[in-house]
Amino acid sequence: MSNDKTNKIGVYVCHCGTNISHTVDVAKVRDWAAEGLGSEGVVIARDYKFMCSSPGQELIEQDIKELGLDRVVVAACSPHLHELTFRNASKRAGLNPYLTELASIREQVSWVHTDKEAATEKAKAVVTGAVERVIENEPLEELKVAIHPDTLVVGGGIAGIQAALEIANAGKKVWLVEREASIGGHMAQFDKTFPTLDCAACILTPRMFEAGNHPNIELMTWSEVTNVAGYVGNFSVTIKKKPRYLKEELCTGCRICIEKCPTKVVDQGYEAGIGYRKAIYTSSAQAVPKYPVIDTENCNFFQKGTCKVCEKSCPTEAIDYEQKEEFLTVDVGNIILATGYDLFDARKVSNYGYGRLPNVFTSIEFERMCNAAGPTSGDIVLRDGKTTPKTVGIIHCVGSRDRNYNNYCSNICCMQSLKFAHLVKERTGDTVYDFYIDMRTPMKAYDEFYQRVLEEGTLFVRGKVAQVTDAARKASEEGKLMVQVEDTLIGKQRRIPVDMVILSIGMEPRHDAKETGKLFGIGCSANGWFTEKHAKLDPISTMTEGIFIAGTATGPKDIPTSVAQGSAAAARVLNMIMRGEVTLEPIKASVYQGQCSGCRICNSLCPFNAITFLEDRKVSEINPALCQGCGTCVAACPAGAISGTGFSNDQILAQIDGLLMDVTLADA
Amino acid sequence: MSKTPVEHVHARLDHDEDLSLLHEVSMKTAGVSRLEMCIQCGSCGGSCPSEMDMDHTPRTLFAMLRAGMREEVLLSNTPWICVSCYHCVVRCPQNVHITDVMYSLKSMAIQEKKYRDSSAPDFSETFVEMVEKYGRSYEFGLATRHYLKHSPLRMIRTAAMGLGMLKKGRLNMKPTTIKGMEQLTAILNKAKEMELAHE
Amino acid sequence: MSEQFEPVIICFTCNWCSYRAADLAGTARMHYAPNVRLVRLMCSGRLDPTFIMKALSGGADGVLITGCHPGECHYIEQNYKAQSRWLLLRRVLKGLGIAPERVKLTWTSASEGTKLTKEINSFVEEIRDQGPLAWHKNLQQEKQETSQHNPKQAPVEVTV
Amino acid sequence: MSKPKFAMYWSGSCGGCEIAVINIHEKILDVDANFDIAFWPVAMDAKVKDVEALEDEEILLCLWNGSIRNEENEHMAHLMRKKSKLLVSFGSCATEGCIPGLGNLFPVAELIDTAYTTLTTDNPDNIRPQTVTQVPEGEITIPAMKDRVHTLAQVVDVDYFMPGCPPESHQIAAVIDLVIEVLQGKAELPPKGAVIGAGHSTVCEECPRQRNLKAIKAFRRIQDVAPLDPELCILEQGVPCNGPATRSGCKARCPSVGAQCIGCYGPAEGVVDYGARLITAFASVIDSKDPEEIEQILDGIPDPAGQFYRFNLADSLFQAGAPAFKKNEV
Amino acid sequence: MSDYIFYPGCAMESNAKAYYDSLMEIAQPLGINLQEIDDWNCCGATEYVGINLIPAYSLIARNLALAAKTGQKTVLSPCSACYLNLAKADYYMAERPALGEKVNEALAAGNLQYTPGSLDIRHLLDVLINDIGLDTLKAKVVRPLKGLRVAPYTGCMVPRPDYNKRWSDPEHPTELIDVLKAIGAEVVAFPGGATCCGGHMTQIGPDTAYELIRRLISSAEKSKADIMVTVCPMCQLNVDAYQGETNSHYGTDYEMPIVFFSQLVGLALGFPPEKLGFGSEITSTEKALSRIGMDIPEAAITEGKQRQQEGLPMPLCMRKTAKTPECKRPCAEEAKA
Repeated sequence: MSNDKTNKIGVYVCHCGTNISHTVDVAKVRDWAAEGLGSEGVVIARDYKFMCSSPGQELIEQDIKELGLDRVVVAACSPHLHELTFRNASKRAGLNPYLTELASIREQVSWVHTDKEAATEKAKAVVTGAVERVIENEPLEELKVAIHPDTLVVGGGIAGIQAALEIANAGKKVWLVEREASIGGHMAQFDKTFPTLDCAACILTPRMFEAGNHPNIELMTWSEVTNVAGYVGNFSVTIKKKPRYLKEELCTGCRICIEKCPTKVVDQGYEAGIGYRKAIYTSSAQAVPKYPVIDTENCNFFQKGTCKVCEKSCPTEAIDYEQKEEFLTVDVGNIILATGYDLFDARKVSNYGYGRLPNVFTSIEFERMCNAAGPTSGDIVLRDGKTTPKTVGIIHCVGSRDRNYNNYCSNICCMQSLKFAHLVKERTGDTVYDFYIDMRTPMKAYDEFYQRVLEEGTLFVRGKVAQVTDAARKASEEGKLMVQVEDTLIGKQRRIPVDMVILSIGMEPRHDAKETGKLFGIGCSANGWFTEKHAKLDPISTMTEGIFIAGTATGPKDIPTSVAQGSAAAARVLNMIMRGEVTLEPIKASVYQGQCSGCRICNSLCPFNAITFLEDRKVSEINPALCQGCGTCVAACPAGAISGTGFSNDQILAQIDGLLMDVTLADA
Repeated sequence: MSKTPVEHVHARLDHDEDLSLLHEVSMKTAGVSRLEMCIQCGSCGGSCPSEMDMDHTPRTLFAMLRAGMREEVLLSNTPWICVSCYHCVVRCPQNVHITDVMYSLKSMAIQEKKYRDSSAPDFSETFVEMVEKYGRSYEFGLATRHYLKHSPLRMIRTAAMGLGMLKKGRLNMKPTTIKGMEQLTAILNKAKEMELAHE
Repeated sequence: MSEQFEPVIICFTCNWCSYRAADLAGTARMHYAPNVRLVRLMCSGRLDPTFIMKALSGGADGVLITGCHPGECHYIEQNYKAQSRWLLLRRVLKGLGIAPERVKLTWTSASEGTKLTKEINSFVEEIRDQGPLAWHKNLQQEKQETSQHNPKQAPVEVTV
Repeated sequence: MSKPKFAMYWSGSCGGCEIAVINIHEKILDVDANFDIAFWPVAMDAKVKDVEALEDEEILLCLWNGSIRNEENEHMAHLMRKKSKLLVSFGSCATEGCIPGLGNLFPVAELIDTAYTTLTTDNPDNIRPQTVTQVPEGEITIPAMKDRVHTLAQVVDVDYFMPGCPPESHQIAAVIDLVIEVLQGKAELPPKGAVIGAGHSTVCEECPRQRNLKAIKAFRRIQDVAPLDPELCILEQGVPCNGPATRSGCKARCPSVGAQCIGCYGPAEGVVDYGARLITAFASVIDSKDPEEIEQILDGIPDPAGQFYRFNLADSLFQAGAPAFKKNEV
Repeated sequence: MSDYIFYPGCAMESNAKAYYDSLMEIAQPLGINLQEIDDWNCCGATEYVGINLIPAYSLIARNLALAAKTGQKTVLSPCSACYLNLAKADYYMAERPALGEKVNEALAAGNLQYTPGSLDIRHLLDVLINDIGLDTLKAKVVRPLKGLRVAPYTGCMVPRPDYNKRWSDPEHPTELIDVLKAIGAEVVAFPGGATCCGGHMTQIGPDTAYELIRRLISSAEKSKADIMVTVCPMCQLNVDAYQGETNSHYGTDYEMPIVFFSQLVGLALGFPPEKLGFGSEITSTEKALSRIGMDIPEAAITEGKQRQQEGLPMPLCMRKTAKTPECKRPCAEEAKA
């Protein structure tokens, strides 16, 4: 506790109308500050109806100027509401804004307590704590950092493509990194898109092509980010380029190698496991870039050492079996993560029989089946590859809204299911049953689409399907898939025989989202989705400055929202680039190197990689631009060598002293 | 005169939303019932193997609980038809302890003597009576007494089977009594004094 | 005023979760015991055991530590650091003969004003049951004894 | 011109500090050359009344070693304070209570009971010492134990602190050199309240072992780590080494020879509570988020209070364990 | 030899004597050492919980308290209902502390006490698979049951609700299938393997029960099983003893025998049928047994592999994808086999 009598502290107690004064005796608090805390340096204490009003703020400004106050405490509402207001008032009067403290006697006192006497005593303690703390406050200056004009976009799905194009079209350079062999993401697998039923390829391929050929976009497919160093404005990113076993500069994309390759394997990727590809392949004919890759696990040459058919057939001698992975380090100022989603594994819901009952399909399998370029050339058929179903059942919420699997609504499945119902009707004229719990069609033209599907004669059953089974109970059920469900609108169980079942499976965070989060220094929610800086007001920012986020990486979204987020993230990045420099909050940790023993205990504590160990001088150092100000290292340093501005040991210990002053005075 | 379910709901809603019945059942259920979490999806009613003999699906019953339809719920045969197969429990997306709620409803119905067919409650009570008397179940005693009271005809029908069971040593004529009967009685008597209504 | 013991409790809050939960409790006019005084930190990871010791030795009867739920830390995973420190501190307190229950850790998200209110109220009751810690008073009394020491009383001539 | 006066006094401590002073070898002659030794009971005969007869502040430098355990210690502390210009809290006992300070974990009556009833004590009549005893020759008194051990600075104003159990001889020699230089007008005294004869940082600074990122899955006793890697940080090998939190100045004596630091030099510059630094440091490097697993890992530190406060209890925020206050509880 | 606290349950003394007898035979060679709880009482089946909660749980908990007193940790129960009741009491006493406290208050009247979580409650099938192991079992087989087509009937209360997450799948558990394969039997696809036998409905609502029994038997018939195999006394009783009533109710003439898995394990281990309780069934096993009685081949059993021939490929078996290595559920190939 400092008893530095040279301080001149002003204390201002707000009535907040009657919000504070109806429970707290503000005059008593004021008098305590003036008399009880005079020895601590309080030279003036006032109370006022509304401190945050213009006259209230002017009162403070006037006192700072006339009385030469060097510290200000405002006892009012939560600092989350008006800290900035009063700091600015101090600033206008020429006082460093960080020498002003707010004592929350509304949210923490008058609104939550009823006993007037106890509330007043507590308010006094809170004010004392703030006074003791403010004595230890130090003037702080904001930090400014220059921004590198290049941007890294991670993920080449529709959100990433959109973001990359927006930035590139504004004339700034973008590194677009995609871990698959082609950009396009999940959208490239779809047949039609709801609710307008445009063909996904028709609207996506031009964008893919544009991104692949844009002079400002450096496209890096079959590549992964392996390291991120630096901080906002100055990231240094290491990218691993996996070997395609093919010299891109020689490949013309003629596809002869693919044609000649003798090995056919089930395509678990693009074709969702219901189609085949070769051991040298591109995801599709529209792949961007057009270069194939060799799947070494299935390639005869890599497995058995013979074959080389691709090499022999290549007219430009582009095949290179010796190719190794390469690492590339690039400097960027901002990063956009558009890493997308994984699909729920329907095999987990064993009562729906996926994986056991051949004619149970997932939504993504069905997308490929519907697609004219897909394995069945767009024919809707059973697993035997030829029989057209007569009756199809579509099940919503598979793996979603279910505590046994994912406890959230997957957003797109209702519309996806309706789209399937329409497609089945349109192409086969089948009887279609649609099993739903709640029909969620809130976006533009979505409910109209529901109306259309109703009109087309799809039979809707409200109930979560209990099981899909091939165990017949009577002769009429033989050879059918029985969908057993309570039709909740009549309150009876029904067993509906169908030929084909489509499971509308939900979205999941990428299986490696946690590692990705760690790599970029951003967090995941309990469900595993990346956490936004603010779910409503800043949905495309993360807690790490300079790292933005778009699309389904933060949670299930439809295409329009993903695209909008891609654009929004691009706008934020351009905003940063245009500003040229960024201002950072001065709440930071720093190492006093004379005191640092180099024990390295702090080194593994920082999730933002702000702490580095200087091998030559055997001390640790904190990069202020990377530091987010959490203070964990400050609390951990065994030598007391790390201090944190804004929340220093002295400030907090003094505040504790102040908060307990009534107790210690009584003990004395 | 008893009201129709719809009238009953209206009667309730005219006053205020009364969730006391829901809470009462929840409190009487072993473990944490999570009954208030039901989203009326019907995965219970869809799963139930004996639903065809129930007057209401479990889901409907839960809605009725919410609506405070005490009479109708307690008189429902649903809990008595429940075969404790736990299919609904593992499929419930909200992890409601459905089977245990059924047990609670049975015990409430027995306490308030609200059931349409006394056969099932009698069976349970007789079973428990035997257990309380001997510490072990006593199938022979249970079966004879139950059939005599409720379906003497069926007893004749199943006599041959029963005889077969006896002959094959699968039915003990005499009950087995545990040694610690006194201890068990003390425990059960103490237990009966308590109710799990308030926490 | 009734005779019952009114404990004084220092509650450390995280700027992003529990401090906001306290704001929410206020905005929603939830009521809780006035025995708790809040200290705002940027993160529960900032919590230095010194602060807790300072509070307990400086007049508080209990300390409530609050932070974001596991997996929801605003700074990714610093709340786990607070957890480890708390677990070790409890053992030290035990070694010093101080009931470890006087320091409690609870996770509270920004939306859990109700939970925070509940936790505060139940912790106040728990500390009430523990009784006063009176550490500061004890130190103070000894200090007074030391300084009041009458020099006439003591000196013993040491002669060999 | 007469030489300035020097004193050294020994209160509640083991005497190791006195030996450490003697261990400066021929440097001791410099002391004699530059000072008039006014009072040093270990080294030469002198009476308290001789000290009392001195003018106030007549002694220039007094090295006080030992804790304030009994009323005599306290009385002498006040006396020496009055008579000395510079009072140095010398060694761990005076500065932070040291091993005697661990007595603060128990009520004083229990300490006395233990001392007079242990197996090795031949005390068939179960006698306890009395502060006042009547003997044929008259009344004799012995000083009463205080309820707790205090550090010197808790009782009187102290000018400088010199940590260590005992302070390293090379540091003592350096301090003596400094004082002599000051006397000769060649150097200035450090600011009042400073820690002298030690570094600012912690033992790791002087420790030759290799240090890396730390992720600890188990704490073990040093004898259970076989063989201890001679090059690698001891803490990284799972042994709770107090080095990271303990003031430097000893040239990392223990870790350099394969033993973990036990913390005798006390906290680093500016640290409020030594034990708190170790709690937070050790807890921060535990590689687990699961409370149960963490508890298991912590089981590897069987006596955390003893480990963290072996030397520092009397000077810590708590100053004592709860039992020491028992008499204050109704 | 692994030690277990043994809770047989009432049925083992009466209608499921065959289960008891066969278990007693196979325990020794498989290394299962059973220590019966002294003076155990009935678990209350599915009846007591429907009458009065605290007494019902106190009744169960008396057994837990007695078992905990032995100092051993693992309780083995062969009866599904007993297993579930014991596991459930242990689980709920912890989940709902008020219940735990009250039950302990009642137990105190009998000078007993039980701390939830202090015992592992396990079913015989779980112990056989996870403690003894299929490899040990296979090694002990002297008479593989080749040619015997068995319908694996696990029933409800073992894989569901699975409080302690011990089972492979609540809907299509594989444990019983694996055991039966290990002893050389031919396991038929039996979609009703974990559905209900009707439980106590045979007593209080026979019409409901007949339907459930019919579904089971007709499904077993359809899959051309010689015999059904169960792990539960109630299932055995309902399918076996009430098959006649079911036949007369529907005018069918099913003759589907059902035995306990321990009985078949006993046969495979070389014990004579009479020592394993065969002959005590109401629906005769004679015909089924004759399929292996005459001809005891030595050859090892090989699983037939079926390839996807035509059409669209099936999804990968979960066991073969790295993401979920713990999966134990059956895959398409096995289901088809």
